[in-house]
Amino acid sequence: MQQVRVDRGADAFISPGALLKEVELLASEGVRFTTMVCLDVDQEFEIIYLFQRLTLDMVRIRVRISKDEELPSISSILLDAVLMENEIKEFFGVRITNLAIDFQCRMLLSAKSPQTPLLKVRPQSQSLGGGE
Amino acid sequence: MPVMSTNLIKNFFSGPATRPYPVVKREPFPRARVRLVYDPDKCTYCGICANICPAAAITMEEDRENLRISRHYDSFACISCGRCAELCPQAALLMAVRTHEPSDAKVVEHSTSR
Amino acid sequence: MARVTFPFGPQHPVLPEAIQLQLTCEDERVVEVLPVIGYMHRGIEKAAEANLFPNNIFLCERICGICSFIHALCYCELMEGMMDVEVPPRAKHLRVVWSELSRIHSHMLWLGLLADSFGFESLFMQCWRAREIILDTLEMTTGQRVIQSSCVIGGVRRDINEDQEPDVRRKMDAFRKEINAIYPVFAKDYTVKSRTVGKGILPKEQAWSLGTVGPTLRGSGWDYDARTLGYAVYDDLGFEPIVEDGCDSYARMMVRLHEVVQSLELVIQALDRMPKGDLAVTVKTFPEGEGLIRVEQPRGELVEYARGNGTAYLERLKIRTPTFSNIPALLVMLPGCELADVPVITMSIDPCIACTER
Amino acid sequence: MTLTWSLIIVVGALLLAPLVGGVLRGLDRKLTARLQGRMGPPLAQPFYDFGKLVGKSHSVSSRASVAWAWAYFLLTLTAFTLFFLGQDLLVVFFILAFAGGALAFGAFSTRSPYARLGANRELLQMLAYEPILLLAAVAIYFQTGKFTVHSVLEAGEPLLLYLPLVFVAVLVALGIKMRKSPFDIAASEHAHQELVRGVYTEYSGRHLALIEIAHWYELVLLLAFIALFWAQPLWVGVLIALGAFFLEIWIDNIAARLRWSWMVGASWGVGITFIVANLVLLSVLA
Repeated sequence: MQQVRVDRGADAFISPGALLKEVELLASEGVRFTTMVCLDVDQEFEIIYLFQRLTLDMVRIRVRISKDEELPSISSILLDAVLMENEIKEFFGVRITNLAIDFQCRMLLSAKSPQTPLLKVRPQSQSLGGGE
Repeated sequence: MPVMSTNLIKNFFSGPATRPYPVVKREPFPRARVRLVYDPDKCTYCGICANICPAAAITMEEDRENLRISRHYDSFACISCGRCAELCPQAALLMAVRTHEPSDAKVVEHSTSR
Repeated sequence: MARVTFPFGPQHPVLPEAIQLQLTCEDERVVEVLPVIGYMHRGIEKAAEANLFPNNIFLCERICGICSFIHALCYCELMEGMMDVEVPPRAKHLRVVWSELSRIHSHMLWLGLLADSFGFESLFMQCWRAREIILDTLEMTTGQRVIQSSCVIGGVRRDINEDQEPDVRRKMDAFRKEINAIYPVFAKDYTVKSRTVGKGILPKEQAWSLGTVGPTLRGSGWDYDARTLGYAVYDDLGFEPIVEDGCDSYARMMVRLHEVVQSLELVIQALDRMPKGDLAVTVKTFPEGEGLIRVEQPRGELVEYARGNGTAYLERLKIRTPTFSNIPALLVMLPGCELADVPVITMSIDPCIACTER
Repeated sequence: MTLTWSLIIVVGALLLAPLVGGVLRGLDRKLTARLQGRMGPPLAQPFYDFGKLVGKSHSVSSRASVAWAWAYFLLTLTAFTLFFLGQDLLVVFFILAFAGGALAFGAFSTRSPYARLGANRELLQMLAYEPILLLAAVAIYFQTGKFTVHSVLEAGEPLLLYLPLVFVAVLVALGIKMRKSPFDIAASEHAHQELVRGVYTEYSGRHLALIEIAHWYELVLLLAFIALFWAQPLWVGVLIALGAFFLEIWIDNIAARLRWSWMVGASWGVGITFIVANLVLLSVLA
């Protein structure tokens, strides 16, 4: 059944060191990678890993790291995470290590485009609209 | 192999589905959203349209000295969603079916309240 | 012949969008593939943070022209879920009608492009002409052909009234005739079969572990379709996912072909069961907390995540589009194939690069 | 036939062939469009295209490819002239093979992987259709006792009655030569192919126009060869050739492009077997 609201309290918070072990455990249960969401929360990144079970419901794991902390890549266990990890590395500047394929922050952005564009460093003044 | 043949025969005898475009034009459907038509006489410059416009095609500018508000509409930024026409309390905006000729110069429509 | 690297794209007539496949070939055989993306990144996730949250509907629609309605629907359902808005039943039915119509038009477009990728030009034209009926229906009911802009948070903006309903049904009948004429060509034609059967094998286990979604996954024997999760009114319509066991391009093609027929039935069913009532409820609150939604697009499962803070702006909107998870499958399917099969196999995942790069 | 007469015929054919070839290509596009439910371009579209190509600015990727484009054109022209002079069919087909080779070498002389693979496939195509054409000439020799076009024109009865299977094989070769589905592997009629335009990829402007006009000559030459199968009276042969042309368009529209391995298999399997079977049957019955 579709469940839209996410209950933060139900999610497991995991330290970056324990991440690989946890993902390995999940992978052995036949869980596959769905996506990752990176959130820029003040001085920290909160990264949500979303997985899908064989029963098709979701598993969520959360990792909180400080902005200069390193995060191990899970692409050695679940290869298809590599695109999303590259994207997060590119857009947020999260220091993801041991990527299976490292695009060196040139997957979606070019040398001329703004670096780490999704960080909330900009002032809070919002412009209305502005689709492009 | 010749599964496609029946289709080809049908196509050949039913005539082309395409049109010689500039000569023959297709009429848009009555509810098609094509062009935003604006009636400055009805407008109260409330600013709802400028707030709601997802493409920032409509902008309102306040001139505090002369107590005037000017409205600018950039039809090239407009995405023809018709949200402004729906929400306009005065019905000064209307999504019309009227099509327009392609233009080669960018035109921004201006109007100012009295 | 020594190894040659083919820059397949970003501008290539077979590829509808800008993606580059660097194919390393030995004679006609592909030995290595490296997909290069990033030609059309538009920063929609960033723009969504700067927009008033109701305006993001129109932004989300523009992620991809082909599945635009379902992008809007996904965003609206997500916001409604986060704000506990109950959508009127008529609006839910209309959403099903339009999202199935856009699924048909997406699949017909894809079938045409597939036909074109193996050089069957007349079949390509046939598919696109049939698709025109669906586009006309969309224009007639929503006001625009591709970017329908008819979903809002709390309901829909347009209605299919009594005058239009018979017209829509007539168009559906006309379309049924067209698809009945096209179906046997794809399913039975010798040349089509010899170009698709056994090409681009994606074994069942790998289809799961590589994270593929949508028809790519269902063509490998997994019965997962996000519509079974029951958003809009899919749970009332008795919806069953379509599964093929072939694991090859032909199976993926047949999944989509059957889905066109199924979507047609869903449209008719939704029209039959459409209750009277309001089209939309007014929404006065702002999104707060976190929300996650899965919706089935023509290309597969679309995952959206949003985080609100009680203001009119979202803190984060994350959109995981289906092609993003289907691209790794190409890395398995392409090596070892013949160069002549590259277009067919690439098309068989229905790549939507505009979606991928947002 | 006197020398003056044959000269008049050759000059007339040389002048008329681009016109006929262009109109045939226009008809091809119009008819294909109608079979697909489209309006299609005007009949004169190939000539407009040709004019536009000639008017384009000059750009070449390698000088050698220009030389090979000219070689393709001149060799095709030579084959054409010899055919209409009523000369030896074997020589005509060998020169035509040289012309095809020139096209492939032109593509090889550039550094584009598309053109190179296109050239590879072009050579494979030649491998597929050349045996058919040469064996067809041999079959004609068996029937008329000579290899020349003259002898066919002077023979008493239509060849088609004796060589129906050879005719079918020649149709396969025509399909390959016209670059129609299911044989459009080296350079497709339209560019929606993995190799885009294959051997033509690196040509543009007036050199592409040159290749195009050579292609028209080639088309007329092949159709004229098919017309030989019913040379008494010749107008029946012309009708048969036109029929073969429309048959190719029809097949193009009911088939997808297949792989080169299939093409070689089909042309050798069908083409060569048919010709050999025809010859065996003839000798048995005679």
